[in-house]
Amino acid sequence: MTMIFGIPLQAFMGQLLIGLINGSFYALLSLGLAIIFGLLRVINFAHGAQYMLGAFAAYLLLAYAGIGYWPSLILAPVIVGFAGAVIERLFLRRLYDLDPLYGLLFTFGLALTVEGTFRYLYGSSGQPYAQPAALAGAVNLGFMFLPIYRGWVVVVSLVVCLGTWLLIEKTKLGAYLRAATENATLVQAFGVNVPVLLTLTYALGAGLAAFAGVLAAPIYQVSPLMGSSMIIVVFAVVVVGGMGSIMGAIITGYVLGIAEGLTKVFYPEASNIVIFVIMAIVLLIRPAGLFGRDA
Amino acid sequence: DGASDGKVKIGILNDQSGVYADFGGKSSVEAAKMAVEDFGGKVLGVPVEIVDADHQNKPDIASNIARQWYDTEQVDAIMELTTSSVALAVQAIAKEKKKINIVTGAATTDLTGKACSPYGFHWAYDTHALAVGTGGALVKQGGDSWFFLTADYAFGYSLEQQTSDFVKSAGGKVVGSVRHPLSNQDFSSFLLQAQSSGAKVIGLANAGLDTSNAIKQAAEFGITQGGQHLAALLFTLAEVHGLGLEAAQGLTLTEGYYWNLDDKSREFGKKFFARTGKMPNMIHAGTYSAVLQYLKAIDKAGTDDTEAVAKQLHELPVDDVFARGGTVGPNGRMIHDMYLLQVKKPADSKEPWDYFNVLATIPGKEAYIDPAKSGCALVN
Amino acid sequence: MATLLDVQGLNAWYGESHILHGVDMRVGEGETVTILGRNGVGKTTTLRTITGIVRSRKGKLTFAGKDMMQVPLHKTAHRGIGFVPEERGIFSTLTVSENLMLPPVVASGGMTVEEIFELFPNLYERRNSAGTKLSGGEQQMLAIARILRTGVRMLLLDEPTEGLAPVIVQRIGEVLRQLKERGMTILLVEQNFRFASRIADRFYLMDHGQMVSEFPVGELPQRMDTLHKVLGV
Amino acid sequence: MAVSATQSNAMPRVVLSARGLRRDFGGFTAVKNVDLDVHDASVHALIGPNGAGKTTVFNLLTKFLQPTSGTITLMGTDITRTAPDKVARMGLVRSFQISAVFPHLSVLDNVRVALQRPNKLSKQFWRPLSALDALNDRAEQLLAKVGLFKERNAIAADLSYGRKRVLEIATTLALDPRVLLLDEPMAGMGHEDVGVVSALIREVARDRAVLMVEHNLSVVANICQHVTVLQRGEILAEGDYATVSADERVRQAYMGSEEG
Amino acid sequence: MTEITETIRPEKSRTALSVQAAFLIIGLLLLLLAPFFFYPIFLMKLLCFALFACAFNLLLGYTGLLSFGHATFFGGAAYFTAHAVKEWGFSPELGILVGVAGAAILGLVMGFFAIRRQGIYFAMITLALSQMFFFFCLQAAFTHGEDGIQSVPRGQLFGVLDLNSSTNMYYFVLAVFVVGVLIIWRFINSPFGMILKSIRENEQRAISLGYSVAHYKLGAFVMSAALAGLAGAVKSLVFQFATLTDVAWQMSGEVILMTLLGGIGTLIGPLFGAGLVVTLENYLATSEFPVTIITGIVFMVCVLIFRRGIIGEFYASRLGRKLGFVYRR
Ligand SMILES: Nc1ncnc2c1ncn2[C@@H]1O[C@H](COP(=O)(O)OP(=O)(O)OP(=O)(O)O)[C@@H](O)[C@H]1O
Ligand SMILES: Nc1ncnc2c1ncn2[C@@H]1O[C@H](COP(=O)(O)OP(=O)(O)OP(=O)(O)O)[C@@H](O)[C@H]1O
Ligand SMILES: [Mg+2]
Ligand SMILES: [Mg+2]
Repeated sequence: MTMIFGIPLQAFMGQLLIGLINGSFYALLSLGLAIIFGLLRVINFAHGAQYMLGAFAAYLLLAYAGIGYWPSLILAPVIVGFAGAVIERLFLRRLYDLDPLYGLLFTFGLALTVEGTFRYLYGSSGQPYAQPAALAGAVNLGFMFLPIYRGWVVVVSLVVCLGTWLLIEKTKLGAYLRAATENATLVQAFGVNVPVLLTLTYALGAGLAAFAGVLAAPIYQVSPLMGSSMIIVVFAVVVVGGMGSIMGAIITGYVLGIAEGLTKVFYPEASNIVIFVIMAIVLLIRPAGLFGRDA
Repeated sequence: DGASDGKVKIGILNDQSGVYADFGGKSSVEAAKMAVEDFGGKVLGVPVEIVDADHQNKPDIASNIARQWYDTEQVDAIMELTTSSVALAVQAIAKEKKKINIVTGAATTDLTGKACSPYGFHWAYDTHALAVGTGGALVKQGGDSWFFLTADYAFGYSLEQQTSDFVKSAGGKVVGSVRHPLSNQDFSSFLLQAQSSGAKVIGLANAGLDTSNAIKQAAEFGITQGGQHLAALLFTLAEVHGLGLEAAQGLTLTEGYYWNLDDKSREFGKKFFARTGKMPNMIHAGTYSAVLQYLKAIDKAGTDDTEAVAKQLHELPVDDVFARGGTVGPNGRMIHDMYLLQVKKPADSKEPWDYFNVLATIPGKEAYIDPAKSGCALVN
Repeated sequence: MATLLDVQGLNAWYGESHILHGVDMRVGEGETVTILGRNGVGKTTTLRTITGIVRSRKGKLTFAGKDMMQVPLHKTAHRGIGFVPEERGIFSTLTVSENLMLPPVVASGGMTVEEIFELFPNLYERRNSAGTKLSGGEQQMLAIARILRTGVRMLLLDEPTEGLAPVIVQRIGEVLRQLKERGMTILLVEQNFRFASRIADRFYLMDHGQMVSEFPVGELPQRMDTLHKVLGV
Repeated sequence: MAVSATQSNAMPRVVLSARGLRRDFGGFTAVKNVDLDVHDASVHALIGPNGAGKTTVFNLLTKFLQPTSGTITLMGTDITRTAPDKVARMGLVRSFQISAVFPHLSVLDNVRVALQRPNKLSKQFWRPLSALDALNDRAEQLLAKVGLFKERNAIAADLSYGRKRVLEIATTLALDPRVLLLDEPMAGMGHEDVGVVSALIREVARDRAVLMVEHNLSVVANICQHVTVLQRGEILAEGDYATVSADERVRQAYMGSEEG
Repeated sequence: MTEITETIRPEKSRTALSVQAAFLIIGLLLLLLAPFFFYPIFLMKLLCFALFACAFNLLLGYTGLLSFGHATFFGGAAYFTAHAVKEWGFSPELGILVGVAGAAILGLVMGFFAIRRQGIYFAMITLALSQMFFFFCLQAAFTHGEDGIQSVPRGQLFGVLDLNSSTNMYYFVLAVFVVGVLIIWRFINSPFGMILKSIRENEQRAISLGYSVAHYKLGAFVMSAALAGLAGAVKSLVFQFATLTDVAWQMSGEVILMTLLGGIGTLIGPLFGAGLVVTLENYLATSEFPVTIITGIVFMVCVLIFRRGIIGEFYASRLGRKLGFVYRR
């Protein structure tokens, strides 16, 4: 049998694939985070909470309205995105003129409140959510037994990431947004309704997080804590990718997912800090992150 | 000479809003209140009062509250004490202040070992009992080769260590193990390693959401269908409920209590359910038992003086819905039977919360460390 | 000449500091008017208040006969006012072409991109580099060029020649004259007196947040003494 | 306009020099083959069309940018690889094209921050702030010189743009640098300040070297003994103002039809 | 960011100064008498957190660097001191020294990586590095994982003062707190502090004036880390244990809340912020309200409408200004 670094090639391929699947979640989450940061200069600490809300929305839609996975995939992000829009309109908007750390602190408080509320209502041990019947089962790839649902996650997240990137980087909308980041007043003086754009942006970011949440619901426990355990890692991904760089966030998400997956095989004890170690190294060599523009 | 201040006050100190809130939480407070009511609401002619606090998993808050309770609020005993750092800190304070504490929520055997106290008791379970139950008893059922998925911190190590000792002494073997980070979301990497190890049993030496996620993903990767067995080393009814039978079926675990064991326990379970909306796990029932026993001890001693009550607690047999024929060792360990349980298939579950088949009963003497060997300085 | 911009008793504040104390001025359709004044008298503030960027303001402000006081900032451009700020406001995350294409076209009659590049060949050369990687002067050109595309009726220019090489200043002067011929209305704030005197029809002299005098270009020679005193020209 | 050269010695010594300076940004070369000698006790102007590379040369000389190739020597020491703060401590201090003050400090404190540096005071975290009062006289003197004395207790952010530039020059002078690099010091200044600052520059240049970028040609003509014209990153012409302004290429690339 | 300067200026009136002196004396008196009215452990905890918040504020309020990893120094020092005292039998003062030195070294390492970036980048880097330290503490043997280092002896201070008496312990903690605040006060109102301020205002300009910005920032970072460590070290003696909660990132969040509540950039604001948070936590522990929800709401309200914090709002109020306090944006 062919061996790679002392493990069979087949197992290696399996682990690579699994890393890619996790990377899909990192990519989706860090994409949303990068959009919100890049365009609103807000470090969205509530991103984990919004991810969790997406999963919970799916669960609640099923439990109370009998709405299944497929409609939820659209509905939950819309609901969470709408909630995000409301938050932006009512609160975040007042913080744009201030030092960005106030945005960070506000969303931190928001995350505490939302997670606290769900913990209070639904306990901490989580809720069950089954896989959609159409994606149940698994295929034998020869080197591993791949649950079909996981394959779906990889495909759909790639599509969504690329679509979002195109939307932001390749359209006029993207130019407005990036310009508004730097000098919103001026862009407004040019005749662009910046406040509405910013609201939509935050809603988009929150919606992406919720989308990742719905994707995660059949894999992970739908628990109030699912976001907070993820958020810090995702922050690190965004820092490595270069804050505000959207493509950077996507690519880094996948790459670090794989890096983490491989660490789980070769040196599992380090798998929770490997991303931070990579971050430290990257920052030493390229302070702006892999894809970041110089500050 | 009766109760010193015209009142007997019991404090339930635990996590009510954090990760362990389902484990004990507010429901433990309810269990304590049920015990007081079942005892008649009074002891030695004075009323019994339950107070409670949420320590938020922070030992300094717990320590602050414990001191304040003992010093200024005439609390006579503090119970539950989820999380080992909290339990150890409060037990140290109780020892210094010569007050009673009874731990039902924490797992560490240190409470009745190195850190034991003449006034401290450990009631519902500990890591040793879990290891004996799941590790030892399961081998006898044929699960003789093991692979561990271990949370990478002291609690995980000690569960793995103790369990593999029992696996080996029961004639089984450990074919491997992998350490995963705490609060890990994705277990597929580790599960693949476990899968390819070919072990008959995959032991989950972790807790809470980590265990839930591992079980859920094991189902996804077809691990149980492939003939391997999952054994959770610290898992209770509350978490099985959160996971659902679909994902949890076939899982084995050890608890000191199951509501659907017999009529007596069913009756308690239903009463508890009526008040909390869920069936009790071993922490809830254990807290009920601890409060009840504490009141019995005061009654027997005729006083709420710490020394006298502690003496009674050590001597009185424990016989209630939680423990049948339990005894308390000189190190404060309450020794009672444990049950090896297996989660039913969805089709076999006859009613809500009907989750377990009892695979075996582990006698208390086997389940718990012999006080003489516990390392507690009070035992000689 | 029909009045395009009419300002009466305009007051403005930054936080608690009162900067404009009742500015009165009007600009006719197709006219080029220059505001002169020492540093810090409120020239920039006047432009920012007219645009609506400074929102704590009082007074009367009409453009093309319509009240502008209640118009939200993002609608001013659509009414036909284009603003070139003193600090230029080039976006670093956008390329030169993206910067150029950024402001939405609000009316027909603006210059085409080809015309603009012809006017400013430097920009054409650097069209794909990041906006703020341009030199100071190139940024100034870009800032003016950007507005010319949108088809606004009136340009507010804040010190457009600051930091520019004399050739460029001349070129900008020519451009402004060309625009004027096309009927563009221009309100200019300028320290470069020589430059201003070549293109303006009329002057306002500003001091302490008010217009202290007003005169047409023809009166310039007899005013030189006063200007000398006030501006040190 | 005549150049009022006040050279006492025939040949003042070179304090700052660059040889073969080059800087690429990606594929674009902003500066190439620049040889530059800045002499003591003189004002040297660097002029050229926008985008010619003047600010880039400043950034290279002060080490805010690393040259792609070439060497820089400051008073006999090679500083091609030295950190910018070190270069400043060696006596080469610059101002910025976009005004750079400490906005929330008072005008006086802005100057004191600079005065504090050569005094070793800046590292002393155990001394009270009043230790800095010793610097007040000097600071006020400097402010008086640039005409900012009245505003000494104002917060820098509240100054108008032009006054900020004046403050920046005062702060730069406070370091008593050997070589002073001024990037468009007069840009955005009112006419009254232009006069004051020109006089000031002329005065400080009596015993130090000044290199300045300036588009105001009358200023260049008045106070600069030496002029270097850059175009597209390369030196187009050199000499005194009369020579340079007579050069047809310079007129075409930079000055246009009019003069001064 | 809002900044409040407390520099005493010569033009400040005599009366203003004496009012402030009076405030100071009354405050000190209250602290001296407090143990007769409040539960001493509670007060000690409050003072430890207050010092922690003051140390944190040294960095945020005066250099504009928001660290999201200060738990590392607080909790790290707690572990070091607890270990030195319990396992090596060190005296309390030596134990504290070990803790402070350890925190300073951690500060040096974390600072080395973090000060290269500013603003939110800085915050994220400190957060990530402190997560690494958290995982280290979780796995390292000497911390005893989730059990923590328990039953740490308080011992005899300088061999004479028995710290097991809670009165003695309280006055010791109070002394440490006062000394700590004095150090911070001196530090920010020093020539060095002036440079820190100017770096925050305009880093490029500070470099061009010849300041090696990295050294100054690192200096402030290490100072802040060491003082946070001092707070953590003393706390481990007060409670006689050191546990994981003190190095978890939630602790870093909590200290931010305290500072924000009290007033960023005010010298004594964090004392009030800490007081409020600690009281709130204790109160909520026995109330029906879920703690995290309330904490979260407090955070949001604070950021939205109470940005200057208790002391900042007071300074900026009419009364505060009349009394001669300066609040500046
Ligand atoms: N954002 C602001 N906040 C507070 N005061 C300001 C602000 N901007 C400008 N000022 C003050 O308002 C006054 C007018 O400023 P303005 O910028 O309008 O002057 P100006 O005439 O354009 O001067 P300059 O020729 O220097 O550009 C000045 O005293 C200035 O200090
Ligand atoms: N960081 C950079 N990256 C890429 N190109 C740059 C960078 N900095 C400057 N340039 C380019 O180098 C050229 C020279 O710029 P520089 O700022 O030195 O011009 P300048 O002579 O100072 O002009 P001005 O008089 O307008 O200030 C310009 O074309 C500019 O676009
Ligand atoms: Mg202006
Ligand atoms: Mg320049």
